[in-house]
Order: sequence, then structure tokens, then C-alpha cells
Amino acid sequence: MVYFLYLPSSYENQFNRSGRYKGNREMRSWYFILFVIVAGGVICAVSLIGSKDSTTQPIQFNHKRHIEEGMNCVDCHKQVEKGIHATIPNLKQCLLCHSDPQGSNKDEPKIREYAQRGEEIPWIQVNRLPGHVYFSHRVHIVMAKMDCSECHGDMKGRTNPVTSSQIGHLSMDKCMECHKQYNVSNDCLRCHK
Amino acid sequence: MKDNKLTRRDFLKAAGATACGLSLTSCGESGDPYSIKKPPVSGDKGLYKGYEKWVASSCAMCPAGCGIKVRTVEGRAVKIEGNNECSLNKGGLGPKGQSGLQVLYDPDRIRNPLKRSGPRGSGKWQEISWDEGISEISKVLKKLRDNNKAHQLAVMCGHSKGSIVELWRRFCQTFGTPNFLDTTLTSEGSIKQAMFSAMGINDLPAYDSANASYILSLGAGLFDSTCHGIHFIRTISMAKRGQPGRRAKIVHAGATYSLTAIQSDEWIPVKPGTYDALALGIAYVLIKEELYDKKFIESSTYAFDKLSERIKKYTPENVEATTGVPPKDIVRIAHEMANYRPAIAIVDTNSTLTSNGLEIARSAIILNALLGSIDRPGGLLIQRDPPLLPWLEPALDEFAQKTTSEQITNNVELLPENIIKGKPYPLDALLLYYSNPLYARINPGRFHRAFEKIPLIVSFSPFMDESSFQSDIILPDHTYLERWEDVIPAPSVGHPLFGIRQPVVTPLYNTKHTGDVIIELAKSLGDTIQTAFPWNDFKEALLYRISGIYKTKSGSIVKEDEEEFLSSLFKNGYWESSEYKFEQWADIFKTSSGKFEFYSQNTAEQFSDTLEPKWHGDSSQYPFYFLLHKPITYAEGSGANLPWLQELGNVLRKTFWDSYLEINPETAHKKGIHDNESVRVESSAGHIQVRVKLFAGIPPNVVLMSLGHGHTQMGRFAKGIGKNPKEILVVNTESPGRIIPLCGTKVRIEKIKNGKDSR
Amino acid sequence: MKKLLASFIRLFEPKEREERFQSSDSIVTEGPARRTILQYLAGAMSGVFAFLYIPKLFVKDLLNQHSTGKVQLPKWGMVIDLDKCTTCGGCVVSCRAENNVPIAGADQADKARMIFWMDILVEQEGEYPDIKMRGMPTPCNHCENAPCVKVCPVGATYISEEGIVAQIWARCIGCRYCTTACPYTRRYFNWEAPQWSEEYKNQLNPDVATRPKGVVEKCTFCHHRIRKIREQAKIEGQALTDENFRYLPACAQACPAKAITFGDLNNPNSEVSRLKKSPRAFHLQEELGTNPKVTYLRSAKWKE
Amino acid sequence: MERVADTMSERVYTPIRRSGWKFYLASIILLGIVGWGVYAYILQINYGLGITGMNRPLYWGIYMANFVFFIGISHAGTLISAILRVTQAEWRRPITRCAEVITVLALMFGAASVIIDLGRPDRVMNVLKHGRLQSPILWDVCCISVYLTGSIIYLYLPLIPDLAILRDKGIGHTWLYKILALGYRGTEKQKKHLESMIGIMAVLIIPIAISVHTVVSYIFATTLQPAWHSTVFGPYFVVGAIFSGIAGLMIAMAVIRRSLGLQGVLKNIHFNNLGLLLLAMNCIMIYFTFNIYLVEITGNEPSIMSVVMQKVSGEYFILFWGMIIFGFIVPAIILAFPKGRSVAGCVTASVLILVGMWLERFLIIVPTLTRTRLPWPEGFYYPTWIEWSITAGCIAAFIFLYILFAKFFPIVSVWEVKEGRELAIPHVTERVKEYMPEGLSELDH
Repeated sequence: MVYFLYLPSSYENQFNRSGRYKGNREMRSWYFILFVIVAGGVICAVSLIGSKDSTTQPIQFNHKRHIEEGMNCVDCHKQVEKGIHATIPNLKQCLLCHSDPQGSNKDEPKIREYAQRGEEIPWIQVNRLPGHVYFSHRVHIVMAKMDCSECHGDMKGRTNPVTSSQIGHLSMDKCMECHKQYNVSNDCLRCHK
Repeated sequence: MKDNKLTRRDFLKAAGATACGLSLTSCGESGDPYSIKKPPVSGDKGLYKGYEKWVASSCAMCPAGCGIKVRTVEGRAVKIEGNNECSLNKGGLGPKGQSGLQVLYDPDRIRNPLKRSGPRGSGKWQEISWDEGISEISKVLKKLRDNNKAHQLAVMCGHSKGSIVELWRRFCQTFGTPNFLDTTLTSEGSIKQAMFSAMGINDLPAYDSANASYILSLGAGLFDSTCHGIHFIRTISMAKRGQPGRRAKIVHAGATYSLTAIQSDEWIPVKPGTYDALALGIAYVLIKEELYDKKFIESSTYAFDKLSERIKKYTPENVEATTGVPPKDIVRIAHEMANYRPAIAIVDTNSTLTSNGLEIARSAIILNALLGSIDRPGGLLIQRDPPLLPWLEPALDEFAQKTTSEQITNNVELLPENIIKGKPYPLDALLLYYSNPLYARINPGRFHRAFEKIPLIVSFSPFMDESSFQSDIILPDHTYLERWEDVIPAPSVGHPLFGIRQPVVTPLYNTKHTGDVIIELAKSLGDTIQTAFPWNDFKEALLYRISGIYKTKSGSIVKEDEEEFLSSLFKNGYWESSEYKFEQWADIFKTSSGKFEFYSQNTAEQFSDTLEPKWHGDSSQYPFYFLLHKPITYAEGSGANLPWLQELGNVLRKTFWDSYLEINPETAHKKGIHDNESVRVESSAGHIQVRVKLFAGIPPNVVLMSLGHGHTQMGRFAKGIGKNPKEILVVNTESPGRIIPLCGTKVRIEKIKNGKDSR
Repeated sequence: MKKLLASFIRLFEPKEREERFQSSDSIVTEGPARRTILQYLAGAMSGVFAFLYIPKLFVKDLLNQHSTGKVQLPKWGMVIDLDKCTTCGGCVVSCRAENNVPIAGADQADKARMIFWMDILVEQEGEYPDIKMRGMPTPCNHCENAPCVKVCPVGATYISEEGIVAQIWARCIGCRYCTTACPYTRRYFNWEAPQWSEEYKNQLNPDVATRPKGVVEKCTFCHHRIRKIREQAKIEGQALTDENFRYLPACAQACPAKAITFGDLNNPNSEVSRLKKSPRAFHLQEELGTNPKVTYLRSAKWKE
Repeated sequence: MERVADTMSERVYTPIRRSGWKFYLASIILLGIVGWGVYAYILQINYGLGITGMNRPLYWGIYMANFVFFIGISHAGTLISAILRVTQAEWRRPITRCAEVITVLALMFGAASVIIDLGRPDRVMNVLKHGRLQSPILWDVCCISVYLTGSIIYLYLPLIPDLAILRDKGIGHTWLYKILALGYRGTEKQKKHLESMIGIMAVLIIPIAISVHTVVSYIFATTLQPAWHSTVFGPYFVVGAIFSGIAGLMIAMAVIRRSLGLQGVLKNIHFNNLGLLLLAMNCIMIYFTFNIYLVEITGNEPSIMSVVMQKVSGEYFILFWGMIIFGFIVPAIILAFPKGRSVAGCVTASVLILVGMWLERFLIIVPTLTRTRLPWPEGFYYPTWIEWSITAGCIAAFIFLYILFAKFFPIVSVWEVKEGRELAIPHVTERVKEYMPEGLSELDH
């Protein structure tokens, strides 16, 4: 790090030749550029480490295709209107249709392979709220009449399964903003457990 | 120079940065500290997130058998709550019941059938399959039968009621051994015997405490620990404050200031174990002043004249000499009891711990009879049993018929002596079902020696308790939240109540219902034993018995279809008949006279003339009465492995995770003992070292110690915590009946110098 | 590094700087020094003022949290009948199970580090045989004028709009001022990271967050149960009555004697409002003016 | 005279010029202790505060005592030098700097003690993010940060001319002085500005300093705890702070005088004068303490009495009477006699006072917490080695940084002393003349 910060000699010479005032100014901008580069690098590194885009789901589920077939979110994410969690569908749910081959997706036969082995599909849950947050899907969908896309984005146009958290952008401020907008209490205990 | 400085600075900077980094990384917990990742659930697939189910079942943490509902989330049992509908507990549940989850999720549960691979007590175990385990036992049992030694098998059973007990009895019967040893008898025996001699009923009494106006507790642990458990807390609270316009008075006569004494309106200090004298003293006043219930005495009792003859000795003055209760108090209580009817005198297993336990129980029942409180609202009730359908009588083969009918002992406490002596015969195999003699019996060291004489010991315990640790084969049972069972609660509400226990979660480990094991064992033994157990598994046998209830078509569940009946039974978790029918004296008294007997014709046992209990130990050498207390948390030692109960500790003394010797502050002061200091408690049977808690509610000549601690095994939370007072108890065989009293030992205490044992 | 520093230092070289200004304008000969000092000072002072005033901005947010809706919100309260209570400890264990209260263990218990959201307070007086002793279950008193709330520097504890003295685990910095300020000592601190064996983790209630080490925790009046029953009722279109709440918290539900009653103090017809008017009613340490929402009933008053 | 002054400045500059073996030895020892403290702190962070002796209800232990103690010490400098400057006490000149350094460093360690005491030090920024104005802790944060900023400025402003001197003489780390001197050249105008700046700061800093310790006392006084909830705590803490501050300052002065050979600058008269000030504070402390305990005992409120009895005859009996006798009464006796106000006497008194005052803080915090208003639980407290190590680490770090300061900057304000020598006599004569009754001169004629 220290060596990295050494001035290139040619530059220093130039700096010496030119007037001090000007030289000072140039040097400042040089530092500024250096700072931007370093800071940018750090930010990039942090965001790269921070984002977990490396998840691979066991089956390349095509949301768009299913919606086009006339299905609704609730048909698979069964508990959305009944419980706190939306729930990821289990194998039984998939087999309702996919016990016989459907379509031409190369991942589709995998469902029956899992069924044969008597295993569940090891879906990886990517949307997670911290443990001290209480979020009821039922309340937001049934009572507040929110649309899934408000938090989960446009799943209807998505041809692959989710690999990274779609709700990562939700901060407490966002929750509170919306609550304020719809005149819902922002009491801490409303959402914290 | 300058260079030097810079490097030093750099070094400091680097060091500082490292320290900061270290501290920061260790600050943030890995992952989300607010939700802890739970282990995967075995079994049930297709459990979606947040899937929640309430399963009705029955509590097994004490004999009271409260109805419970267990909340399961994603296949895990998360919370136990009282069943709001069950009339026994009406939604309430004590600390033990709440802790049931820690029985299920005990980290030190036995997860596989085990076979000893080293010498006994070495703690070396080898995991075996269930088939191996069962065939190994059946090999030994077959050999016993072949050698005509079927009677040399003994079963120690720690449950007193239910199909599983019946199944064990049936097994013993068909196998041909009389040695089915009910270990609960030692604590409940006196009262059962008294009930039998007075009314011909071999059961504990129930008390209609909710409707009583006056409750006299004769040393009973109404709120400490009784087999009536939550029922007493619920009903007596109702009697005190639950009904507008009515207010019951509760008087507790007891040796020490117990939880019951605190919650009573009046505490009458009595010399330890002299409740019989007090009860008879009150009876004396009732008879002398003719305050008793004449109608009941005339119509439904036998030998009242003999009683009134005998009771003349119990003048209040005489009673004062024995009990220490002033005569005016005795007279006052007698008057109050006569005036505030219905009044009851309650005894339970805490009252009858001394050698005169039988006498105490009998005099209490007599007092109730004089008050006319037998089978009346607000009085002593006779628990009616649920109408279960008995199994068909088994056919016995020649082996079973020709074996001796003489039991190895008529008292479990005396078992070790008989085993060691080989009298009347040696024991070849011992099966332990919910009994842990190496911890729970008086002076457990004796059992250690006896165990050495038994070639095969099999334990069915789900926990590595002391006896299992010394056994040869362990066939772990399911815990009560994983198994099918029927529950007949200890007498409490009076009317028939039947609870079903069903699996709340799929069994966590490779354990097996002992009922299934018995059936399999019977099958492997073949012959008539096999035919006596025609069921595939225990559940089938159980459902056969339950069908008796269905067939009565009465009570809380009435369904045309048996399937429907069962499903709603499983949903409710219990069945109970409608109201209790009072004053059915002609039906309930099973004595030879058909009446309540003050002088039993059934039993040869008469009133004994002793007024005081026997104490072992010379007063000059051992000046203190050593009393034992059964705390609500452990009763007799089954809850020590549950951290929730350890953490609750002794609620009023605020002691946790240890056992204490409670002693009067003045006595302690005289002996120079301070709070929390260690003392050596010594009796003629041995000594223990224990910490002292000063408590003003203890009489000067008494020391009190709670049962339940001092395990040497039983998992990480029980092992090495506290001391077991039973280690220094003397086996006192002088008492009448089959009772070996728990409280019959006198001790001396010595301060340990410099906190170390002076020995 | 040295060179870098050298060039940096040069920036502050007084002579050169003065020369520089002298050449351009001789009037400000002594300006730079003064100006720099002033600039630095101004910067520092503005920093100081920022420090003072930033927190003030949050007062606005703070006030917003207590939104004053037109609908009258319930105010939760509890009544504990000491004549009924037998101090069996059912409430203590039930609370433990419901709220994922960690186990201290034998060693930590010896060091008085146990956590009870619901604890049994004991008082004793007199000598044998005239001894008097009383036990009383004490959850957090949820004072209306809570001494703990006033002192929290980060707003991790506050009185919710329904009267519950809440603790937000994620914000708590663990300064333990609230635990010190509470005259009832009903607040608990996680001295160490709570330990659950792998098996006991199964039991943890998903409705209640587990607390990490170093934060303060306390009774919440089982607010998650209130939320749950309320959401259920709202979606199913049922009306909630006092009956639904009467034995709602885990302690009240477990109590075999039904000595603990819970409900809405704003509702004059609720059981708790009725019991609170009883002549037997009293509060713990009434003289402190904390105005607790936990009321005790006892025929003979508890000596404090 | 010129020569003496030169030797003085030379002596002040000695540590700046070169580091002797004593410096290295001291540094190694101190850094060793600091390292040990850091190790203890890392352990504490890893295991949680359970590694300390604190428990329920004894939620605050010696960390909090350290906090109050350090904040108390911090009043050594700024307040004293500011008051002396405002009152134009000429003898202040050599002692201002070493007092002000104590202030800045002690404040830092006071603040650090609170952070050490936190269960979640990683969330300390929540105080700024979610601060609540109702909390006395937030008042503390505000006041201490203002005070710290103010003291740093107040330390820095009088340092500028000295830095300029060093820069011009080319002594020590000239690069540093070049930056910090801000181009100060000692021209008349600069001097005037600087003087007025210092003057303004001196006036400003006094109320801030008083506010800080008052607010520290509010942490305790605003709660309902027995024996804390007292109106007298504000002034009591302020006096206590000045008291311990002067004691701390005298020890520092004695050490500087000894190690730098500044007997000619930090004269006996300084010790004598400060000793008198200390004596005054000592008397006020005794008065306040008497006051507090008399009121508590005569009030006879059970919850308060149980705390008082804890101290007077209970578990903290030795500490309490030790504090009263050796912390308050013995120093008062020593300082009451002119002979006792020698350097040795003053240092002895100061050491006793510092220990006594630490105990006083400890005895304010701990006994109250062991006796809560409700009968159970009863507290007990035995600090663990972790707490002692961290405390020792803090003190060692404090001393080390103090030495380090003396290593980089003149610990005695050279220019002020010089200025004082040049200006003081005419100045004082002028001032004394002003006090003189008007008529006197006329009478002369």
C-alpha cells in the first residue's frame, strides 16, 4: 500500500518544474483521482463479496411459462393467503401436473427423478427476512391487497428461478414509508418480534 | 532515527488494526442471531414453512395426567399448554408439565438399543438392533422357563395405572412369575391400604376441594407436590377466590412452613408425623360434643361404638403432648369443621411419609367419615374408573401354572436384602420399566450390591439413569410425546376421566414403544404367551380397550361410528363421563359389611396403639429429625434432567441447581453455621455433604431436605448436581403394613471446617 | 511515504504561502494565518453543533412513532390474584418455553445471571413459628411512566401505542442503563451468547426472535400472541372480545389457579378493568409513581 | 534570566529531541499493560460481558466507576487553567499545558470506559443514529463530545506559538509542527487573534466543563434507585471532579518536574497554591459527603437505609471508611499545614485522594445496585481479573499517551512562560494599581 502511493518520478519532476501553485493544484487532483480509484475498488469488492448471486437452484423453473399456462402465484405458493410465510411448493405440488412429462424443458424430468428417489426438491430459499422481523404474507396480500410484484418484482416475466434475494432492497425505512403512506401503524412491535 | 520511528508507528498501527479487526469480527455473530437454525425434522416430509398444528394429548410428567395440547411447528413440538376443555386442569399446567418438551428434546436421550460391551457400570455400550436386543432377552427368558425358573424373573414397574401396566401384568402372568413389583406402592401404599380397610377400595381418594368450605390439610402438600397435582391448585384456588360470595378456609397442619402453609389461611405447626393424633383429637371433640354427621354414621357405617370407645384416649390434652398443638386450637378446628360444612381433611403421600403413615391415612379418613364428607359434594370422593374393555383372560400353560405364587418380596424396599440372601429364591432377570431403584429407593447403595447378583438387567428407560447405567441391555422407550398410551389420571375429579396420549411428533430416534417390545417379546417366546398377545402392536391392544368407552355411548364423546369416536377422541385428547353421582354409599363401599368400617373386618390390621412415629437414631447422638420434602419441580427425582426445572429451582428459597439442607436460623446460629455453608449430615446409615439454607419456617429440632437432586447419571443437567438425601436414610422395617417410611431417620449435622470435609 | 509526507507538509509551509499571497495582494499579509485558524475553528464548532443538533432531528421521528389515530387503541394490562396464586412456577416455565428465554446453567446461575421474564418474588418476615412469607409472580410491570424507557439512549425500549414497554433487540447497545433504572429489576441482560444444545433448538418458538449476547431482554406481554389472534380474527371477520384475551399470555394460559388475568384496561367492561377496581388491588411500589399496568390483588396487603 | 529561561525551554524540549532509555523502558512496561488490557478486552468481546463479575441486579461495575473517575480527572485541566486564565492568575502559566493534556486524554478514556462497558460495542453508532434526547446518556454523549472538542481546541490554541517556535528552531518532528502551526509567525496581529481566541475559549469552556460532570451525575440522579435519586448529585460530582482533577494534575506536575528537572519552573509555590485549592475542594467534598449521608440517615427510608448500612457497616465497610479516612480526612490534614503543601506532601495527598475518589465512585455505583428496592434479588459483586486488566490497561494507556504527548510537544507552555516573564510584572503592577483605593494616591500627595 505504501509503495503503491509513491509518486512516479517522472511526475514528480514535472511537478518540480512547473510552478508551485499549479503544482499543488495538480497534485490535489491526482490525489483525488487516486482516492476515487481506491474507494471505487473497495466499494466494488464489498458489493461483490456482499452479493450472493452464485446460487444455483436445482431446477431451472420457468415462472413465465407457468403463468402463461394460466396459473396464479397462489396455486404453488399456497400459504400466501393463509399464513405468514408464502412457502416454497413441495414436490407433491409439482407432481400434480408433472407426474407425466410436460413441455420440453430439459430440467422438467428432474422432478420425477426426485420423486423416484423419494427426495424433496432442494430449493434454496433466497428471500429471507432477519429473525427479529415479523412479516405476514397474509396480511399484506389479503388485507392490504398488495400485489406480489411490489416486493418480488416482475416474476411473471421471469423465465428462470430466483437466484438472489429480491427483497434485499427492502430496508426498514421502506417498510415504514409504505406503512406511513397507507396509514398503518409504525409501532415497532407491529413488525418486530 | 526517523526511519526507525516510522516503522515503529507502522507496527503500532498494524497492531491496532489487527486488534480492532479481531474485536469487530467477534462482535458480529455469524448468520442471523435472531433466528437460530434448527436441526432438520426427521420423518414427516412435505411440511411447509410455518406449518402449525395443535395436537391434543395427556401429560405424563406426574401421575395427575392433565390434558395437554402441544403446539407443533414444522413437525417440531414447540409449546405445551393445558387443554382448556379438560375438566381436570381446565387449561392450567404446572411447571413440570410445561417442561415436557425438554424430556422430548433431552440431548442425553438414549437413541438406540444398547448392549453393555464392558463390565457393568463402565459406561461402555455397543449399539445393537432392536431384533438383536429382543432376541437376546427372549433367549434368557426361554432358558428360565425351560429350567422351571420362570418365577426368577422380576419386573419393576413405575406406573400404577394404564394399559401398559396391564400389559406387563399379563406378561408376568403368562410367563409365570409372581414378581410384578409396583414401585409406586411405596409412596401411595399407606393411603391405598387405609382406603381398603375402611371402604374396601384399593385406590387413592379423590377430593371435591372446589366445593369444600373448610379444608384441613394433614401434612398434605396441596401446593407442593401431590399426585393430584394441578387439580388441587385449581380447585382450591377456586374455593378461595373463584366463586363470588363463597370463601373456603384452608388450614394446614404441618411440621414445616411449606408452600401449602404459605398459601393456607392458617398454619398449625405439628411435631413431625403426628397427624394421626391430631386427626383423632379433632375426632374426639366431634364425638364428645356430638358434632358428627349422625345420619351418615347411623346409616352407612360399621363399628362406630368401637371407635368412640377407643378415641377416649385422645383428649386434647393428650394430643397436645404428642403433637404440640394447643388444646384450644384443636377444639376450635373441630368446631370450625363442624360448622363450616362441607369440610374435608386431606391426606396425601406427603402426609404418610413416617412409620405411622397407615395410621395417619386411616384417622384422616375416619375424620372425613365423622364429618359426613364421604362421597358428598365438597367431600372425599371415590374416583370412578373409565369403562375400558378388559382384554380376554389369557390361557396359562403348565409352566405358568406350576410356578410358585410367592413373591420375592412384598415390598420393593426390601428387595435387595432378599436378592442378596437368595431368599426365598435368587433373581435371574430384572426388567426395569420407569423405575430407577439405584436412585429412587431408600439407601440406594443396597441395590448396587443386589444388582451384582442378578445376571440380566434390562432397562426400558429413554434416559441413561443410574439403573440403566448398571444394566446389561437398554431398550429405550419413546418419550411420552412420541407414543400411544392411555391415561387414567390419579384420583382427582371423581367422575371417570380417560386421557389419550398420542405421538405429537414422529419419534426422534431409534426408540421403540415398550408395549410393542413386550408384544414382540411375547411373540418370540411362543406358546401360550404368544397367544395371549394377539395384537400386532400396542396401539391395537389399546384401541381394543378404548372400544369399551365407545360402547357405553355416554360422556363427552358420543359417536355412532367407532372411527368417528376415535378421531374425535384423538382431537379432544380426553373423554370424560358427565356428572359425578354423589351419595352412592351402598354401591361404593366394598367392605364385607357393605358400609364404611371404622373397624375393618377385611384386614386383620387393627388400630395400633402408638401415637408417635418411630425414628431411627438416638436423640442424644442424632438430635435432628430428618424430613424430606417433595418439591413441585422434581417430586421424587424425575425432573432433575430438565434445565427449566433446575432453573426454576426452589421457588421460595430461591435456590437453583443445587440441593440445600434447610435449617432453623437459631439452631444454625447456635452451631455457628452460616447461610450457604457446607455441612456434613450424618445418620447411622451414612453421611452426605450439603449446603445449608437458613429458613425460619423449620422447627428447631428438624432439618429438611428436598428430594430430586444428587444424580450420578441421568444426563448432563442432572449429573453431579446436589445431593440425594435417600443415601443416608435408614431402612426402618418396624412400621405396620407394607410401608417402609421415608421419614424415620434422625441425623446430626456438623459444620465443615474451612469448607472442606473434616473426615 | 516520506516523500509523500514531505509534499503534503509543503502545503502548510508558512513562508511560501505568505509569499504567495504577498505577491497577489499585499493587504492580506496576515490574513492567511487568521483565516486558517478561523476556518478550522468554525469547522470544529459546526461539528460540535452538528453533534448537538443531529439528535434533535430525531425527536420528530420519535413523536411520529406515537401516531394518534382516532380509533382508541387497547391498553394491555394484567391482574395477578395473589390469593389464588400458589407460586407453583407454571407461569415461569411457560414463559421460558414461549419466549425462548435462554437457560443460564449451574455455573451462571451461581453468578446470578439467570433470566426470567416472569419471576417469583419472595418476601419473608418473622421467626418460627410466627413466620409470614409471600411469593408473588412478577413480570415486567409495563409502567405507564416507565423509568427504563426514559433512560434508553437509543430508543431500543419504548412504550408501544398499546401500552407495552417494548424492547427492540436489534437496536439495543447493551449499556444496561434501563436494567439499572428499573425499580423492579425486571429487565435482564444476556451476559453471554445464549446456548441451546442442538436438540433444544427444536423447541424454539418461531414467533419470538432469539436474542444475541449483549442485549437487554424483558417481558413483552406476549405481544406476538396478541398480534396472531388479532390477525386471525381480522381476516376471518370475527370480532374479538375480552374473552379472547383473558388468558392470552403464556403465563396466564399456564396458570393452573387462573390467578393471572390479562386484557384491555381501556375497555371498562373487561375483566382486568373490573378486577383493577377491587378493594384488594394494589401495585408494586406505588409510591414511585411509575403507574404499572400489572395490578396485584391480595386481601392483606403485601408489605413492601 | 535569559539563560534560565533557555535552560527551561531546553529541558522541555529534551524529550522532543531524543528519547532516552527511560522513555523506552516506560513505554515497554506501559504498552505491555495496555496489551494485556487489550487481550482482556478481546476476551470480553468474544465471550460477552459474562466474563466480568457483573450480574443481576449489579448491572454496572467498575467500568462505570472508571468512567466517572476518568471524567472527573478530566476536570484537572481545562477547567483549572481556564478559571486561572480568566482570573488572570499569573502563576498558572507553567501548569496550564500539562493540565489540559490530562483533560483531553482522560475524556477519551472516560468515553472509552463506557464503550468497554457496552454489551454491543459494535452498535455504538446507534447512539448517533437513533439518539433519544430524554436519556442522560445522550446528554453525556453531547456534553462530553462538546467538551472534548472544546478541550482539544483549547489545548491546541496555546500550543500554536510553541509549535511555531519548534518549527522555526527545527527541533524534533518539524514536518508535524509545520502542519500544526498553521503558519503562525508570531506577528502582532496573529498574536492578538490568538489571545482573543484563547480568551473566548477559556470563557466558553467553563460552563461546558461544569455541564459535563453535572450531566454525568444525572446518569445516576435521574433514576429512582435508592441513594442515587438526589438533587445534590450535580454539584457533588462537579466538586468531586475538580477535587480528583487537581489531585491528578499535581501528580503529573510532580512527575514532570522530577523527570525534566523543571524545579525552577514548576516551583513549590505552584504546589502550594494548588494544594490550597485542593484543600478547599477537599473541605467542600467532606461537607457534601456529610450532607448526603446525614440527610439519608435522618430520612431513614428503608430502601436508602439498606444501601447506607451496606456502606457504613455492611459488606463495603472497609472501602467506605477507607475512603472517608484516607481519601478525605488524611489529605485534608496534610494539606492544612504549610509544610504539608510541599511537593512530597501534595503528591501523597493527591495519591490518597485519587484512590479515595475512585472508591467514592465505586461506592456510589455498587452498593446501591446490590440493594434493589424489591427484596429479591440481592446483589453481590466481585470484579474479575478481566475488569481489573482492562482498568489497568486504560490507566497505562492514559499514562503512555501522556508521555507520548510530552515526547512530541512541549509539556510546558514555553511562550506563555516567556510572555509571562516579560509581561507579568508590569501587567500585575498595572492591575494592582487598579484595585487601589482611588483616594490613596491623592493622600500621598
